Amino acid sequence: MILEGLILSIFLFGLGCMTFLLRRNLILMFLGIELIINSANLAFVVFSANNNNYEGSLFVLFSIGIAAAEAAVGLAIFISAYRSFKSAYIDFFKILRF
Amino acid sequence: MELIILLIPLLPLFGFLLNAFFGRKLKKEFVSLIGIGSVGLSLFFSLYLIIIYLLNKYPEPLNFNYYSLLDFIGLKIDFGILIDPLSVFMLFFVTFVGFWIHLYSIGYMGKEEGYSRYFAYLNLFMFFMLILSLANNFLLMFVGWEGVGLCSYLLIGFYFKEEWPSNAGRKAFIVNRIGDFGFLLGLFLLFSEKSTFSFGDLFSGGEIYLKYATPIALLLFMGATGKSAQIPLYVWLPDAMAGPTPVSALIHAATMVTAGVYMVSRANPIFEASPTASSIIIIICGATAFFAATMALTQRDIKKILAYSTISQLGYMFMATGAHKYHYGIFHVFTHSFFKACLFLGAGALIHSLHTNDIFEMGGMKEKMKKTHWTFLFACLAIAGIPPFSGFFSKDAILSSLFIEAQHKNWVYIFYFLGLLTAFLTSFYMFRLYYIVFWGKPRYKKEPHHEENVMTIPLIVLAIGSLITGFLAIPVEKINLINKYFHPFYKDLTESHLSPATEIILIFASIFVALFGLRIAYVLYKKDEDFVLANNLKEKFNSLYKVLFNKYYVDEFYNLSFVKPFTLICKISYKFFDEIIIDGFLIAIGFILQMVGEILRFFQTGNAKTYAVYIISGIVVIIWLIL
Amino acid sequence: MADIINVPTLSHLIFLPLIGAIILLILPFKKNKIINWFSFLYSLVPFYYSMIIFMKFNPGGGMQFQEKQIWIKAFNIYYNIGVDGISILLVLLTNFLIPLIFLSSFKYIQEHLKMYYISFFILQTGVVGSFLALDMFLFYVFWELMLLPMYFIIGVWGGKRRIEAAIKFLIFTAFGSFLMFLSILYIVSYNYFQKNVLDFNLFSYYNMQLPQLAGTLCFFGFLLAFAIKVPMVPVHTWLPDAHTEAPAGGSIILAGILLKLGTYGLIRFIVPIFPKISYQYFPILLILSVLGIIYGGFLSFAQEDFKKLIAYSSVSHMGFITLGIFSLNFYALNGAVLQMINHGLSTGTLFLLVGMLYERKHTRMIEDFGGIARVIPTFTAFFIFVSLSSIGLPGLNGFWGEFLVLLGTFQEKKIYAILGATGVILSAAYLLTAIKRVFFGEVKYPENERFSDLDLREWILLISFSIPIVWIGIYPKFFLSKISPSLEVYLNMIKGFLK
Amino acid sequence: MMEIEALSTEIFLTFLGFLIILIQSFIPKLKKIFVPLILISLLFSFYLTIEKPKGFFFYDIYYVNSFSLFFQIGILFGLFITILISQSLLKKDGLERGEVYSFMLWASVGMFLMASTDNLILIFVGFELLSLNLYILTGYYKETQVSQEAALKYFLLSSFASSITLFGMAFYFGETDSLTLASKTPTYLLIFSIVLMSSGFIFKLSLFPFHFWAPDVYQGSPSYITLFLSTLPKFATISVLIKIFYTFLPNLFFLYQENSVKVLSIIAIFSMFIGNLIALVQKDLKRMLAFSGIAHMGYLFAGLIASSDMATKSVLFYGFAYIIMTMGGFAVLGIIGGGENEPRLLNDYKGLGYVYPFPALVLTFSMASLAGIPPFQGFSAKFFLFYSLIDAKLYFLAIIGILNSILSIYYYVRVIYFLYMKEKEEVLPLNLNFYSLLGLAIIFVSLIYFGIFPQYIFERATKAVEVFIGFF
Amino acid sequence: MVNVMMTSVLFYTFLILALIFGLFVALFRSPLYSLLSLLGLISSLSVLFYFYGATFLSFIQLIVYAGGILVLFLFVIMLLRLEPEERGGEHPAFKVLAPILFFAFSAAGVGILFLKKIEKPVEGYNLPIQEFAHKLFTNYGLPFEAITLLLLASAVGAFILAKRKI
Repeated sequence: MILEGLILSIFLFGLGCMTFLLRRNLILMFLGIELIINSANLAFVVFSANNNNYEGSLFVLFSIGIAAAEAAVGLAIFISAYRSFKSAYIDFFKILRF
Repeated sequence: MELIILLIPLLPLFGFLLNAFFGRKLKKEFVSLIGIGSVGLSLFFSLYLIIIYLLNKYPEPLNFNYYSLLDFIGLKIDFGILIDPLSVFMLFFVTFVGFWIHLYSIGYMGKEEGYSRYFAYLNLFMFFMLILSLANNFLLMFVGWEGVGLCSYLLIGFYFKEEWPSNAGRKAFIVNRIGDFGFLLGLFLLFSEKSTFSFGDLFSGGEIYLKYATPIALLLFMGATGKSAQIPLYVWLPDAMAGPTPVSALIHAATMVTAGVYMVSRANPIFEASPTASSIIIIICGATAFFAATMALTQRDIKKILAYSTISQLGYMFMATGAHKYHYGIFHVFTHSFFKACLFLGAGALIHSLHTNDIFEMGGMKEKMKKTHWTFLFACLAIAGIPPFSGFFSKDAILSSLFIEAQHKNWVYIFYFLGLLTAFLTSFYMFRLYYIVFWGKPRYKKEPHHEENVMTIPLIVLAIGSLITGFLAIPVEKINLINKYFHPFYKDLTESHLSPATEIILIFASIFVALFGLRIAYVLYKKDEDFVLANNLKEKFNSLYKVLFNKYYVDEFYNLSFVKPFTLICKISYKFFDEIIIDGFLIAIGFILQMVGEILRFFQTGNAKTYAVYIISGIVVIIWLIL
Repeated sequence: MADIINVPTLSHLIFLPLIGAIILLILPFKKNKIINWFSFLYSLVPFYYSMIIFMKFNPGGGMQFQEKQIWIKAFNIYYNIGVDGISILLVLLTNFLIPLIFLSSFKYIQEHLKMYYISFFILQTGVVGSFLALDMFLFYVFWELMLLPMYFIIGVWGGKRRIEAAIKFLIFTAFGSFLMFLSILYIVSYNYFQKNVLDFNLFSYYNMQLPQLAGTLCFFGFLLAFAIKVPMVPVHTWLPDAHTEAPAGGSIILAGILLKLGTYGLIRFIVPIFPKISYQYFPILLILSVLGIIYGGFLSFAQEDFKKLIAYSSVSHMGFITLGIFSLNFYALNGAVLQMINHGLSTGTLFLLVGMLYERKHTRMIEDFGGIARVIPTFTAFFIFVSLSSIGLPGLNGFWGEFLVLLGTFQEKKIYAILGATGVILSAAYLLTAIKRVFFGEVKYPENERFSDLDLREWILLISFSIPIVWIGIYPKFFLSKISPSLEVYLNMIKGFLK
Repeated sequence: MMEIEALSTEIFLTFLGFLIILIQSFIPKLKKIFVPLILISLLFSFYLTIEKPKGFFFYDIYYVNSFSLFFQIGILFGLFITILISQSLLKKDGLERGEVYSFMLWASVGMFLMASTDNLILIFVGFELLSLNLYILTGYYKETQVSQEAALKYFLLSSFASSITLFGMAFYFGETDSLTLASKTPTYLLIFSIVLMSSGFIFKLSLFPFHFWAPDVYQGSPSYITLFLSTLPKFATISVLIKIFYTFLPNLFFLYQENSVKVLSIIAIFSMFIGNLIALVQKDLKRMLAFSGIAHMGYLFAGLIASSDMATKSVLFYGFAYIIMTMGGFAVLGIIGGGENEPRLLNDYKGLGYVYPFPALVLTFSMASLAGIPPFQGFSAKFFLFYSLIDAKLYFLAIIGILNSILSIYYYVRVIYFLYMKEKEEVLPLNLNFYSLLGLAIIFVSLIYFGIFPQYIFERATKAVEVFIGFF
Repeated sequence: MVNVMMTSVLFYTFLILALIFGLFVALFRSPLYSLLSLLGLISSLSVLFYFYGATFLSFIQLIVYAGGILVLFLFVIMLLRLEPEERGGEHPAFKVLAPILFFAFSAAGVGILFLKKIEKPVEGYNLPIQEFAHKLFTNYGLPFEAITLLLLASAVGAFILAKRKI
């Protein structure tokens, strides 16, 4: 049960990365990040159960809070960027290069 | 005494300084006064010194150390003066001839630009020449040695407005430097054996034991070949005639070029220690004497003829030293300085009045320049070796010493006969010159100037000198003053081993060749006023004539084999090694780095997703690597 | 306090120029004339002080006027300075050249005057500091302190290709010195492992016992730094560019002083710190020195640019110095140290003279002159005089250095001396050729007829340079007696190490 | 009460931020007092920080010791300069609003927390507090697309990296059953977790292969943000990395020495080379400085790998020096130049050394210092660092580092020659006022002073590292 | 026994569901679908949390994540009226790289996991909510305060960022 949870968490992490790489839409990329955060949360919880130590779960609380804050700021940045680029696709954000 | 001796070289130096710094603002009279006065004073002092020295009946050499140039453990070099028979002898004729040539210069240079510069250089030359003669160690001698080279450079290039004098000066300096290179190495080798440069320490014992005697002697001789224009470094001297004629007389005939002979005589124990070196000297200088004489046969430039004759005569001098008769070498230096100076000054007078160097543009000067003619004739007779002129005695002494040498080195006979042949040639080309210039029809274009007294007085003095100086060495044992004079100095070397009969035969042989040369010249150039016979000969032996006229193409050969390759190597090392290989290598490195930078830049695609790829793959790789 | 004012200490020599730079920076001088004169007069003060130190210097006294003060405690780094026979003349030369350089710049430099003098003052601090430092860290700091000012001098007031030249100079020098930095760090840390003391005192590292490979690498690290500065073939290519493009003052200081730092470093650092390793490599180094002499001569001969010619002649002359150092002979070493001064004087003056030519006609190409001896005879006379000193005419300074070097080398390794002596011929060849082409012959260009001969300022400059040239030429003992006791001690020390 | 005292600076700064926002919202006319107010407060917080009682607080998750104080003082120092410099730049763009200062202050609070705890939660929260404020700061300037793009990239990548860190922390927790950084017997999972955990921090340090954001973001953000972004976060992150490495590297060395050192060295070496080589071909100064920053972090990371006492001291010193040098560079780039929407091209700085002597001088000195030329601080820093590398027998890294330093000289010096050795074409405007002048002066003085007398800071660093001696 | 069976069946069901939703998040082109998959994922995770005994967290997960954050996302998607990504609009390299990296990472992670000796799971572990809360407000009071600051900053920041003109 522990192992399965951990494997899931690793897979989710991988999927999060994959989302980040596969999708061009900014929001979807950000969803990938959320996926990673969730995988971390899962890992925390699993380990918490495994180690019989609730500190891990405590971290989850913090991480959810942080994710919320990040989402707020991030989405604000997206909106602002969308306004100036008129596009939500990451491959348009290529002025700064080389 | 110490001070007086010091004053002898220093006075010309003061003269130089005054003329160099203030000369341009002074009147010509003052310049001449300074130039001649300083040399005159030093002549006066040296006469004083000589008289005292002679009156003292050859005391021990006097050695004065004024101050130390270098003072290390095992290496002490003093600014010191050595007074011994040899240096006194040199001192005398250097100051004497020098003085008269200074005087002559007033007339000769009177209208030239850079009058004060000329006298400054000349005084500087006197200073260095005196240092060279009086130095009590090799290094100080070397100072003088290089110093006279410098002055020669400056004076050859005196007419710097034209290309070739400055080229000639440069050539002289560089060729001399090549000789000095050998000289310096010889000194180093000597030092590494004896740990001293002082003549006193080295030569006072008379004999010297050296492990590397032959290399040392040869290296020193290399220096001498440079300075005294022997094969293979003689090439500068003909070119050096680009300088004003008095300069040629003083430096390139009378004094500086004989410095090599002086040095060899001075360092005689070293040459004594190496028979091989002596033999080599005879060979080289015999060859020089002969070839220079042949080259003089066909020249048209009066000064060139005299220059080749100088080289040839220098060969004689060296042959004497090679035959261990150093005093005869020095004696020939002495007599030669008079008659060659006289010849040059005479030539100078001709050039001065005719503004040409080509003997075929002169002719018939006998009437126009009587004093010059007579003095020139005297000097010609002297150089041709016709008794009782001085050249006869000195040359005969040399030839007989060669003959003596030949008695235990049989091959030297060749050089004895070569010497005789050279004497014949000398006589021939000198009288060729004489007849062409002074007899026959006038071929000059412009009317010659009149003779000036300032110029004729030195001529007369020197002519008298070339007449009488020979009597110092009458080839009779008892009244041979030179032998006597140098006896304490060269000790056992002065003795003759020839029977009187042989000596007389030798004397007649040399008189005969001299007269024979004179006769042929007479036939070719005096009797036949249009030189028909001479021209016929020229046509007949055209190829030989050309070779001789072009001096065996030695200059061309040197140019092709040394100068051109050298320039090419320089160009290659700059254009190829420095600019392409070394700099190119660095540029290539810089370029490669830049290229790498440019390539790496393209990983910076600007797409955030690419960056994420890098990040994730980085993490994966790190994990895989660490575990 | 009275002591500080009355007695010039070595710190005065080091920091007075720096203070001068700060004064210049702060004071609101605007007029060029005031800045010129202020800098010139101010620079006489260190010169005066260094003369006093020179007079008080006791030749037999070893390291003198030492000052030692803790600087960075954590690394046991000291502000440790002192002077001995090896450095005293170089310090004097530096302080002698700076005022003259300033004087020479009065006309030459018209822009950014303040910065110019500030650069020179900082440079002076760096140079004098490097000569005096006895602590490796301190030495390195001073050594690198010279980098930027020199870069500025070349880059701001230089010729057309000044920037490339400046960059090249900087990269080369920095390359060497950074590697030296690494080597210093390595030997310090090695020492720390051995003795458990952090120590940057130079003398503790004399005869350093290092493992073979590391020792060799460190040796090359040091060597490269100094060899680039000297410069030895084949790392010399920065020099012609830097020399050519630098303003006259820059060339003078570069030739006169900065190159000497390289040879000074060879004497002070490489040979004593790595006696055995350097002994192994002496043959190579000697070959490189000889190569420098000959190759430098070749290169000089091939030049069309007057300044470049003199620059390459520096390569050749510096070859003599390194030859003297690496032949490890008493005379040669004396000659090398003397030759450092000689080269500084004669080549410095040559650059000054070329600078004066440049002031008259803004070109450096030999082709653009020709026959100007008639127009400017005094100038020509001085030029020939100084060239002769550079050629090594006996009776002028250059001779004694070359002579002693060759003499000493000959005692040790004959072949190198023989090869090295060819440099004597070469130098005559290229300099006289250049002189001939520039000064003699017809006046090629009519505009050259308008050249003016020396003015008072130039007279003063040239006379000031000529005095030591002649002085050393006719009385070298005066200077040699100051340096030879130290060198004797030094040489005995090295020979002791090699036993 | 002690705990409040221990946290006094953080609290003070937090409330200062509030205050400023409040003033900005309600009495916008008082804008002018922001900078003096903050400066005085910062001076006061210097005092507060120094006076902090030492020890462990808040159930031992927050400590005040010489290590954390070193960072806190350093951060305050950097903040002080940042605020001095940024005022005139903000004003020029008409963006001078209190929030900017507030975010800077709050970001500093985050950094303070990161520096003074071993607890992963607090580290992460501090880290996020920092990052979040940085996101806001980078997005603050909305005039140009570039700055928006920079903010977006920064946000995306940084939050991506920090989520990886979070994931690593989870595994760390799972393996060690604790949320405190402490020496543990290494297992594969632990290493796995440490790699993941460090990656977020390494990302902040912009080390290879996490460096790609840095040039884009530095170039796109306005100078005053770059100034802040490129220095202080890195400095604070160093503290975390030191803790991580100090805790684990010795053990890792013990077990997997070859591999881990190799891998970390690869990171360091690649960072140096990539930073320097690309900087070599940059035309935009800000971008060039960004790449040079990557290279510098490479050197610094080499010091971290050595993880000896000496090396850590040197790293601390280097970090501090890096703040000053880089700030010098970016400050001048902000001060000389048009609006923030214009690029800082090397070509535009032609001949400006004579037009604006003092700022140009500061730029020159900063470049020289970055290049590691004495007597500037960068040199002392490099000296300490390379000495410690050799001391730790990491010769290869030291040699590579030196070679890179040589390489880097070229492009640093290029800036100098553009400033002084080219003819000026057009003159960029200057945005210098009293505050920025003061800021430049501080940079100027500290570049030289700490270069010649590094003793003081080095002693502080020594004391800071002494905290860790027990850890071995 | 049945209960245990039930739990494990449920557990595995949600496990697989989570994985599938995760995959969906990655693969859906439409933002909306993707977001809804994330919602599904988060819900399944919350169930899983429950199984791991973190009841409190499972609720928090639902409320805050699903109810707060995702709604925010939804709001933005709606606001910007984001269309589904068109096909082929991007570099194919990513399509190749992404799965490779995914597998490489997962393989490494899972491999490492198998190396770890997993102790027997604690049966019926329950988050001791009281202690949890106590610890949150004592030991972790400082981070908690910091989070408040963080949220405040994010609020102010989001406000400022989203404004058209400052």
